[in-house]
This record gives sequence, C-alpha cells and structure tokens, in this order.
Amino acid sequence: MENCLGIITMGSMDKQESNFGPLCKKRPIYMLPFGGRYRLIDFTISNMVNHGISTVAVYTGDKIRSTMDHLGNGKPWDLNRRFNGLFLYPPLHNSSSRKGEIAELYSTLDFFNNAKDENVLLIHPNYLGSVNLKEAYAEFIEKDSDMTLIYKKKVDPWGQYVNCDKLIMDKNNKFKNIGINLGTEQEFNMYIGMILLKKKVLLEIVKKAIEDGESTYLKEAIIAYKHEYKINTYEFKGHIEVINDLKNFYDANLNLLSKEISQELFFSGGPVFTKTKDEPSTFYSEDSQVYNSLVANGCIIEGTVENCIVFRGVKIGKNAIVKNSILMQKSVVHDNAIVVNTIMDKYSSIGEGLRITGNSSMPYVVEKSKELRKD
Amino acid sequence: MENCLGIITMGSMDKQESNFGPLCKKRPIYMLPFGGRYRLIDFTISNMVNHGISTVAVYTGDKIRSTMDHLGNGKPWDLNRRFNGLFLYPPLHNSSSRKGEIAELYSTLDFFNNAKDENVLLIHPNYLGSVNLKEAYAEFIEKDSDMTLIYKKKVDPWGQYVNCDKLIMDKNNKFKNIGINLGTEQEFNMYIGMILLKKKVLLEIVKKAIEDGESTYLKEAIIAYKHEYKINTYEFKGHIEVINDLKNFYDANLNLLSKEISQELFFSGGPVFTKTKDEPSTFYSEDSQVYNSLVANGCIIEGTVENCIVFRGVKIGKNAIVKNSILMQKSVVHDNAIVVNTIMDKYSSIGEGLRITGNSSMPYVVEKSKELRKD
Amino acid sequence: MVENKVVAMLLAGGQGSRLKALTRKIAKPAVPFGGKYRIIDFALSNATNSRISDIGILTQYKPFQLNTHIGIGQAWDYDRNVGGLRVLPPFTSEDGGRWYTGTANAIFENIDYLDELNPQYVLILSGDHIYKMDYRQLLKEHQEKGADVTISVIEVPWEEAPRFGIINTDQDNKIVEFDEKPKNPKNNMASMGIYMFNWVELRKYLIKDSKNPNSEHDFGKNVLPDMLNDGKKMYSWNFKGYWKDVGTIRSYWEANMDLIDPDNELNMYDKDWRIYTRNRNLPPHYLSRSSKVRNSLINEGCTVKGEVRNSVFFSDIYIEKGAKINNSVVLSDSIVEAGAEVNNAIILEGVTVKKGDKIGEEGDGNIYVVTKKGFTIE
Amino acid sequence: MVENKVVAMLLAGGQGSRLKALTRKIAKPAVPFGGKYRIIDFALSNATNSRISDIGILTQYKPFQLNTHIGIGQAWDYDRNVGGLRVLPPFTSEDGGRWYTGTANAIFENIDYLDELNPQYVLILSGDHIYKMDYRQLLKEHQEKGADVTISVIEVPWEEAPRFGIINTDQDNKIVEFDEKPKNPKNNMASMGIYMFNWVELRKYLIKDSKNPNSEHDFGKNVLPDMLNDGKKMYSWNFKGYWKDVGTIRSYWEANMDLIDPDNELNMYDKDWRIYTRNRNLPPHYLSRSSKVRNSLINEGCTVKGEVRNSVFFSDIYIEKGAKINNSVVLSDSIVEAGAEVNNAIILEGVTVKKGDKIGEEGDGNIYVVTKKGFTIE
Repeated sequence: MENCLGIITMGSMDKQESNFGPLCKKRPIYMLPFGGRYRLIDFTISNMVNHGISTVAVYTGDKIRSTMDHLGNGKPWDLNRRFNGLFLYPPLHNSSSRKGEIAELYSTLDFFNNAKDENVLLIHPNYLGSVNLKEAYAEFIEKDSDMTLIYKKKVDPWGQYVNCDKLIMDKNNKFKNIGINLGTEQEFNMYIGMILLKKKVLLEIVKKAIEDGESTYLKEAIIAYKHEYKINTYEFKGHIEVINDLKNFYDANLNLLSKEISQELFFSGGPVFTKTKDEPSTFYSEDSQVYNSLVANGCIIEGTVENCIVFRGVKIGKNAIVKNSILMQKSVVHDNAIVVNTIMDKYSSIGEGLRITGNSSMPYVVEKSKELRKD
Repeated sequence: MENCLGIITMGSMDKQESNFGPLCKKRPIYMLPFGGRYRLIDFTISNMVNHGISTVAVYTGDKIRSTMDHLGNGKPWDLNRRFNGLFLYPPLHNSSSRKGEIAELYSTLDFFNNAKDENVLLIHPNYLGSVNLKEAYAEFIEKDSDMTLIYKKKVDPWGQYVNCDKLIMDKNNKFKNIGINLGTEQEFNMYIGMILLKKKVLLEIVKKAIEDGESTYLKEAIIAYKHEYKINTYEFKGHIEVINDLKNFYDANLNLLSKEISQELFFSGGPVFTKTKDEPSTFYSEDSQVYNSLVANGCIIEGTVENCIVFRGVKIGKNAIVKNSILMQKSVVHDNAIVVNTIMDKYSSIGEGLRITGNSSMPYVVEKSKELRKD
Repeated sequence: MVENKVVAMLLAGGQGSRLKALTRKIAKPAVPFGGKYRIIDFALSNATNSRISDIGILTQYKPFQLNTHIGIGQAWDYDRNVGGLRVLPPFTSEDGGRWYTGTANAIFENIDYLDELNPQYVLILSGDHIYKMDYRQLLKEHQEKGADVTISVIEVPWEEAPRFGIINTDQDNKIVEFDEKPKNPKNNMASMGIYMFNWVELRKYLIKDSKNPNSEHDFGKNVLPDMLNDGKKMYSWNFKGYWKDVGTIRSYWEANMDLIDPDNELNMYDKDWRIYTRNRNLPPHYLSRSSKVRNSLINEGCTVKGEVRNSVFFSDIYIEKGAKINNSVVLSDSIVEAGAEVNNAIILEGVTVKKGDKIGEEGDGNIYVVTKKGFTIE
Repeated sequence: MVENKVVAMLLAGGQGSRLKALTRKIAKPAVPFGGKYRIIDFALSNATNSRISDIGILTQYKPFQLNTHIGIGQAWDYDRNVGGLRVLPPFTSEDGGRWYTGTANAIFENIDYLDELNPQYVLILSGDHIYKMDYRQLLKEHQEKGADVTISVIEVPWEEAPRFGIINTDQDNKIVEFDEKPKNPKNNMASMGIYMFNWVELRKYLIKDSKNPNSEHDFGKNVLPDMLNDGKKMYSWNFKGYWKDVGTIRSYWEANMDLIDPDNELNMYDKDWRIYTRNRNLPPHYLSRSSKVRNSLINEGCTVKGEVRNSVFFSDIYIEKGAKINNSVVLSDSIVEAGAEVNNAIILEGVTVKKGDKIGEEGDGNIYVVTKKGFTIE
C-alpha cells in the first residue's frame, strides 16, 4: 500500500468510555488490554504496517499519557523513523478550537499537505478484524473511487449489534447511505469503521464540514456530502469484533479461545506487534491444572485455570481456581482464592482464600492496582 | 551523573508567553528557535545527556504539538531507549485536576517511583548556560544536601534583570530564602532555574504542597518548607542568558556573535544535539557579502548580511541587505529588499524591494509563514 | 564526558563443535537456550544491566543467524546513534586480510576501534556462558585494588578443576600463578574468561604479543602469563552465583533442566536483572482442554494438547492430543504428533516427531538429539 | 507481505588506491565529498529515497571509519528492527574463512543472507559513485521488459569510452555484446555497475560461477557475459543525469568543483531527493567582519576570517584573517594560518597550513594534495 497514509481516529468512541466501568477511567478505549499481551490499537497499527503503510497518525484524545507510554517512539512497529513514521495528535486546547473528529483532522492540514501520499486509510480502532487491506486498496484504486467503505454482513438475531452503523445499499449493491442498525432486520451490513479515501477528497470534505459547521464526525460529513462523490463499498468476510461496552470487550477476549478466531486475528494478517516486556517463559508447577486458556509469558501458575485469558506476569497461587476470567498484566490471584467471570485490571490482586464471582453477562471488574482482601 | 533523573518544567514560564509577541502563539517558550539551528530546549536536554543523564522527563505544557514534532522519539539525543529515555508529560485535562508545576509533578508520582535513580536535576529551559553539572552534582552528593540551588552573581546596573528570582544568603553564604530582584542592589544572586534534589525530598515537598494547597510552583513550595531541609547553593560562573521576553530573546541570539559566548554555549559542555534537517552546505555567490554573522546550512546567500543569525535553509536574494536580524528556518529575503532589526519567523518572506526596519530595543517580528509584499 | 568509561569486547566467534547438531548452522553464542533466549543474550543483557554503553562483538564463524539475532541491538537497548553495539568481524588492509587467530589476536586486530573510543578499562567477555553478573562490581574491585587486570573466578568442584584454568592467589587475592588445566590443581578457583583490563596496559601487551611468533595469541595461555611474569598487578575476584559453560550436549541439556529445578540459582523472573532477547512477536500460548502440563516452562506461540512434564519449550511448538513429552528441551517450530512419546531429548528446530514414534525411556540416562533426519544418542 | 521486493547489495569494499592519500586510512566509499558527505552517502541515500527497505553493505578493506559513519544506519533511516541495513563482511565456516575475491564472489558468499530475505529482485550497487538515481525507474523498466538482468548505462564522451565497459544493444535496448574497455568502441554507452537481477537467475549463475576455477568472479568479466552466452534476457537502461566515478585525485577535485559550478547538474538543494549523511552536531559557521567568501560552499562549524573563493569547505575549518584559499577542497578540522595562500588544492583532514606558506598559483593546472607531512603535486 504505497502512496497511502494510515489514520486512526476515535470517531465518536470517546462518548462510549463510560460503558466500560472503571477500565476506561484513565485510558481511552483503544488502549484496552486485549488477547494476553496486546492493546486494541496494536491490531490496527500492525495491520497497517503489515500492509506496507509507513506513515501512521493517531488522533489520541485527551487521555494521552497511557497512549504515549505505549506507542511512545513507535519502535515495536518499526515506526521510529526519520522520515514518515508515527505521528500522535492530541486535541488542541485553545479556547477557540472546536472539538470532534472533523475539527481534529482540520487542525492537522499541514500533516496531510506535507505527505506525498495521495490516499488515506482511516480506521476506528474499536473494530478488530484482519481485513485484507491490500485487496481492498487494489479495488479502491482500480475503480478510481473517491472513497470505499468497508463493511461486514452481520446476522444479528439477538440484537447484539443494535446502534452499530449500517450501510444502506440499493439492489445493485451500490452505496446509498449510512444509517444505524435498530435490529429490525435479521441481517444488516455493518460499517466496520474502516474507510479508504483519496486524500484530496478527505480534505475537501473536512473543509466543507468546517465551513458549513454541521458535522462533528467524519461519518456525518460523509452523509452530508455523499452525492458529490463516487462512493464504493468493500465486503469483509472474516471475523470481526466490535468493542463498545464491557460485555463486548469481555466476550471478544474469550472468543480468542476459539482456534479459528485466534488464528485469524493473530496470524492471518502477519504478526501483531506490541511493546515487549522481556518476560521469561511461563512456569507451570507440578500442581497446576490449566484448560482451554491463552497464557502469555512471565506467569507462574500453581493453581487451576479454565477458560481464561492470562496476560503477562500474572501469578496464580496454589489451590487457587480461576474460571472464565481475564487476568491483565501483573495481576495476582493468591493461594486458595476463587475467581469466576471476572476482569482483573493491571496490578490488581485477589487475597488468599477470597471468592469473587461475577456474571458472564456482566463480569465483575477489579480496578487497576486494587488489592482485594478477605475482611 | 548516574543515579540522577533529568526533569524539565516550565515553572511559571507559561505566564510569560505573551511577552513574545506572535512568536509564542503556537509554541511554548522553550521551543523558540535559537542560534541558527536549535530550539532553546536543545541546550537543556543536551547538557543533561552530555553529563550522563539517561532519563529525561519534559512537562510540556498545553502547546504540545510542536514539542512532540521536535522531541518526537528522542533520536537526536539518543534518548529513543527501551529502558529510561525521554518522557513527555502533557498536562492532564480532567476537570478535577489542579494546574501548575506542583500538580503536574504530583500527577507523575509513578514515574518517580518506578525510576531507580535517587536524585533529580530540575531545570527551567528558559535559562541558557553551560553549567558544569558534574561539579555541581559532586558537591551536592558530597555535602549530602537535600537540595542545591544553582545561581549566578549578576551585576545589573540597568535593571535588565528586574523581576528575576534572587537567592538571599547570609554572610556565610548560607541559603536563607528566594526573593525577587527589584533592582535595588547593584549586584544580586540570580537563581537560574536549576536545582538538584534528592528524589525523596522532591516527592515529600510536592505531596506536602498538594496537601496544604498553598503552592502552585515548586519555588513557592521550597520557600514554604525551607526550614525543614538542608539547602545548599552552587555558584555558576559562566555566561547565562535569561529568555523571558522578546528583547531578551533577540539579544541572546545576537550575543552568539561574540566568540567567547558562542564557544561557551556551543562547545564547552559537549555538542548541542538537535533534530537534523539534511541540508547541504551553504552556498555564497560571487556577489555575496557577509560580515559578523552566524549562518547555518542549506542557505543560498546572494546579498549582503551583517550582524545576523541565519537559520537553516534561508535564501537572501541579489542586492538584498539584511542587518542585525534573526532569520529563522526557510525564511526568504527577496532581491533588493532591506531588512533591519527584524526577527523573521519560519517560512516567512520579505518581498522584492521591500524595506523593513525595526528598532533594536523592540525588533520587528514577521509572523510564521507570513509573506510581506510591496503594496 | 562520562567517567570510568568501560568498553566491553564480547568474543562471539566460537564454533562450539562439541555441541554437534546444535552448532551445525550457527556459532555457539547463537545456540537457543532456556525457552526463549540464545546463549549470547546472557552476556549482552549483563552488559546492558551493568550500564556499559559501548560493546564490540567479535564474530568470525557463521555469523548470519547471530547477526540477525543481534540486529541493531534494539533488544538490549544498544541501538544508539553514538556508541552502542558494534559487530567486529575480521577485515583486510593493505597487507591483505587476517582472520582472528586467538582471543587476544581478535582484540589486537581491533585496536583502532578501541583507540577511537579511548576507554579507561576494557572488559573481555565470552558469549558462551550462562550467568548473571553485575560487571560494575568487578570494576569496583578492580579500582579499589588499583589492579592492572582483574580476573573473575568461580569455585568449581575439585574433581572438575583439571578441566579449567586454575588461578592461584595470595590471601589478598593477588594472583601468583596461572595453572592451565592442571593435573594436580592447588585450588578450585577457575577463571571464567572474564577480564577487566586497564586499556593502557592491555594495549601494550597486545602489541607485544602480536610480535611474538611463538604465541598462540590467547589471553589465558599467552597474554596473562606474560603480564604476570612482568610483575603487573593482577587480582582475582570471586564471583558467587550460577555459571555454566554449556560446552557439550549433556551440559546443554542439564543447564536447561536447571531452569525448572525449584532450587535453581538462576532466577529468570528477577525484574531487576532481566535477560533480554530478540522478540518474535508471537501471541500467548494455548493449553487445550486435553492438555496436561506439569513442572515445565512454556513460551509464546505454543499449542499444547498433549502431556508435558519436566520440559523446557521454545516458541511455536505444537503438541498433539495424546503425545507425551518428558524431561526434554524442545526448540522452536517443532511438532510432536498424537501418540508419540519423547523422553530425555533435545528436539531441534522445525523437527516433526511422527505419530507413534517413541524416543527414550524415563530414567534411561541417555540424552537424545532429535533432528530432521532421526535421532542420535549421547 | 510487500510485493516486488528488492534487496540492494552495495559493494563497499574497494580500496580506491588511485586516490592515494585520501584512502590511506579508509576505504574509497568512506572518502569525504561535497562539503559534508562521504561518497557512499549517494548510493545509500538513493536507496532510501527509492524506498528500498533492505540493503546489505559488503565491506572488506579498512572498514572502521566506514562502519562508524554508517553506525546503525540512522541517517538513512535504515535503523530498523526488521530488515534495514546489514553490514556483510567476510566470515568463516567449517572449511575455514574466505575473503571476497571479486564482485560476484562477494554476493555469492552472502547467498544465505539473501535466501533469508527471499527477494524477487537483487539490485547490485557500488559505493564508489556520485549520482542521484531513482532505482524504482530501473525496476519498472526491468519489469516491463520482463528481463533477467537490466544494466544501467550512461553516455560517456567517445574518447573516454575505451576506459569503460561498453554495452552494445539492439534498437530495443536488448544487450547483444559486452565490450570491456574496447580499443575501438562501437558506441559510447558505458555500464554504471548498477545491475537489477531476478534473484532466481542470479542465484543460479553465482553458484555456477563459484565452481569455475578460471573465473575472476567478477560481474562484468564473468557472470554477465556467461548469462549473455546462455541467451538470458538482458537489457540496458539509459540513465540521464550527473554521474561521476571519482577514481583519481584529479577527478575527485573536479567533481567537488562541479558543485559550485552554476550549471551543475547535481542539484544538492532538491528537497525531494535529499542526500543524507551522519550528523556531526556542529553549530552554524561564522563569517567574521574581515571575511570575504565568494562562490563557495561552507559547512557547519567553520570560522572564516580570511578570503575564500571557488572552494568547497567541509566542517570545523578555521581560516585566519589574511589567509587566502582559491579553487580548493578543504577537508574537516583544517587550519589555514594568517598570510598563507592555497590554490588548486585538496587539504586533507586536520592539516594546518602554516603562516606564510604558499601552495600553487592560480591557473597553474596542477592539483596539490596537502597532508600533515607537506604536499604532493598531481
């Protein structure tokens, strides 16, 4: 994907942070830990880099410190470059500046103008899917599209995807509009927050939106000016995860215990890069019993673990039992404790003999660095 | 200087940005271009790195984008490290968070606690001086000081340094307090915004200041708690520049035309590192006439230049005359133009035949990217 | 401007021929160890953790994988613009090219590199050993004694002493005699091949040694005895802790097994002294419902559906349901098929153990080296 | 996952003995050029600007300064964790060590490196030439013709043609004959030593050539003629622009002087095709009240108080008041004292021209090479 900039914006994700309980108190959604050793945004950036994109700009939102700590100098993605590389754009804090995706894009016109690339791939990092960007890009170029929206056909009998964006298309599969799924249909075309645009088209839309003052997010602007452009669509046929609340997030993690899903996310698009931690291998003691779990490095497992995602450096004590849970980095379950349907944030711990049980439709969350003890 | 963190804060500098006319509209003071190819902060960071400090934290203030663009991944200072390296801390934007130096330091307690280093060197980057930090640090260690304030004896008959911080000392040269110079004495001990502290002392003071709620800046907190600590001073005997308004900034640049001053700032403390631009050498045409000027690379000089600081990539046309001026990166003086006592910000230009004359006590400023033309 | 500047020179050219199949394609320092490392990672990480900022790596034998592993030194934070890590292979000049003919000769040929850096001390290291050492302690000792050379020594079992270079000292640890592989050792303090030199002195003796046609240009055999002869101040420093030269197949297997020993002295989980290595960017490992993993180390990217006991696994290994692995070291990208059983083995990279194969018996005392072509017994 | 993968192999082992004093301590690619560059910067920057992501640099002769200059490749943005720049010196394997014996042999010895990267195309470059070229154009031509090899050629003056490898082609640029240094050249299109190969084909011919005991293992003399013999599809691609092999003292001086020629074809100020080099972190240069600088290039760190005309200055040079420099190339860290006059010279690094010395006369037609020991006349 030569000649293409990678842009990561939050769209309207910032409004959803409250859906994640204490997990997003100090981090944006895209920084949520995922899959044992990653953050959500790792998948987005890695997918871009693996498809040959060498300039990536991230519109960070206000909670910038965790982002800077993680993305930092861009080394894990080989984006620590002299020319192009990784650009982080926190919001401007002038009293005069407007807020929202459009205003943020507008505030970085220089970045777009200085880049030689003529096309843009824009992704919202709360959608996880191993999209074959090369194929989508080839189609975008071949059809000389002004923009190509990427969607996934979703059968949703349970209304799991109510309020997701939906592409409305005519009988010939031609793009008509972007609506919102209210669950009235069994199947709908879910817009998965990935769009290819000509750079000049993006800048035109952004400038118009600023002039007209009607649109806060790019999606709104696309709807407003859709008749002026040649808009195509590309269907993604693989597995997609949408992370917009705690339940989604919990399920998406545990879905990785399915071999097909983890194969697709971890391998099909090339390696997923992340900040390395230099943990040694994980040690399983003579008494450990581990079933159907994904376990990262640096752990010491002496208890029983079932259906779990275990992040780096976790300790599980003797006779402890952990089920259907997500144990983030450096969390500790002490001896004889029982933990079920729970998300333990980084550095949290469950005291000896304590019993914690959440519900699978509303997992219990142990806040970062919180140490729970028996009364 | 093993075992020492480098900390760069703005103290109360953010309140002075309005003293710089349009130069600080989009950049903090420490990002002002200086000496033909540097930014003010380059001197501070280079001095730290040259003295073996390997962890540098910069409290960026709100205008963070230019800072991130320049410091970026820390490569020019070899601070693009996996362990330690460069940390940028923009202000937090929670409604609940207080503002000011103390609050910012307090918001990064984790950073201080995670670092193994036991001492801290804290510098305000609007003071430029090639302080022998190694010697000051050795003295600080040897005396087992809680903190050491670095000062410069200043003779100031013209009141140039009115409102600067002044160290009050007793007859035995023992620290008593920090006051403000009101110009009532011929000579005073100017505090030059550099302080060495034990890390635990810094954290204690910051926590107390937060609890008591009285101090916004570290200086105020030191004054408040001075009786509880062993405070020493270190006299710097070299050349110092204080950059707190446009005039100071202009003078400090032109002072570099003195060989002694430029030798001291550019060489005595080791090389000054900055982001490189890969400009070729500067070309002087057959008709050029250049006197007493400092000229960076990548320029094409065809006119007359006298008493100027010329940054990278500047063009000076045929028969143009430029005197007593600072020409920042990529600015252009077209043929036959005359420019005197002027600061040209980056990418600005003076049209053919135009005549611009400022006053040496209040230089004319051409804003960034502004193109002045003859009416 | 930093004081007490130490430059480390890491000898990484060794062939390690006694490691047989393990060193067929790579130099000994590049041999995988301990689930995710290569042997050289230990010396390199020690240097990083000791805050040594310049390190030269002397390579000669089959350096490709070693060079790929080291890359620009990013894993060890040596990817610096000024200083950092420099790979130093042999080179030519007007009078033609010279291969490194001995440990001392390798340093001699790179005098230009050292002169450029102009260090006060030169630390000679070997890329062949498994250990964790803070070289700053060695430096401190060296400085306190005002020594010309300080040699790091370790207590070895008396019966093994004849295999080592034994150092005889007075009560103040001043060296009085070198005893290279002595039949009747006078003590059991062995040289670890780690030397802290004053560069000025070392430089002199390297030049002197280079002119001696009878020298093998080896530190232990030539340069150090020569210095002792001249009455230079030479001290030993007694290192305490885990140290292993994994020179043979058996010692290689044993050193790996040490890591799953509960009394293991080499604590790999110590976050204050991490061992760094190049990252493979693999996802976490997966243990299935049918897996049974006991007293073992498992690394990223593995999928275990069978039974694993007392073993050290590298990355991206696939163990099918019903397969059994005991007391084994399994290198990356291997597959053990359903029904296969492997005991006391070293399975090399990319090997597939076929359905129904059985290698070794528990406690048969052999070590099996499993390659793509079959297995050999040690 | 990136397609059309090209790996560049940059031959940087040349001694450049005709450059005499300039190459006494360094290989030819490391010779300073154009005020702030070294010769190799041109090929390296071309590779960076052509977005070639993997480049192997083959070194052999006195590589220290070259290695210091290259470092981890940061200046050219090649300090990557995966891929990037790799220095490839000679090495040993079981059957001992082998120095590179020719251009083709140097690539042959590094087949393992190339196999690991598994490129589609291999671009052979030389570190000896001054030019700006977008290698993507060469690749495009190569792909459009479906060639096995495409050789970049340039028009040279007829009278100089006998010094070059002349390439005779048909009207479609298909190569029909190699004419190495022909007495009676049939045309004036010379090979630039820049070859785009299909790796599969090159690999075959490198192995074939390595087995030929009569071969000099040189691309121009052996491998390319052999391929032509076998009827491989070989094309030439006509490069237009500045190109200079600075092989002698005079051509070196001339190429530097070209940079201050108003009609100079090599536009160094083109921001779309920058030439990158290692940075010395020096402040701007200073021109004093008494200075007089005309038609010259001045680099960072210099202090000029005297008169400079038609000259190219490197960095950190000090010209005292009253000194005069004309038509000269002055390398870094030199001093010209008051009253000295230098004409038509190349002043080497760190040389001091003493008070009152006079070297050359304007227009005397000689080139003077000024070293610490005095000067020689070309």
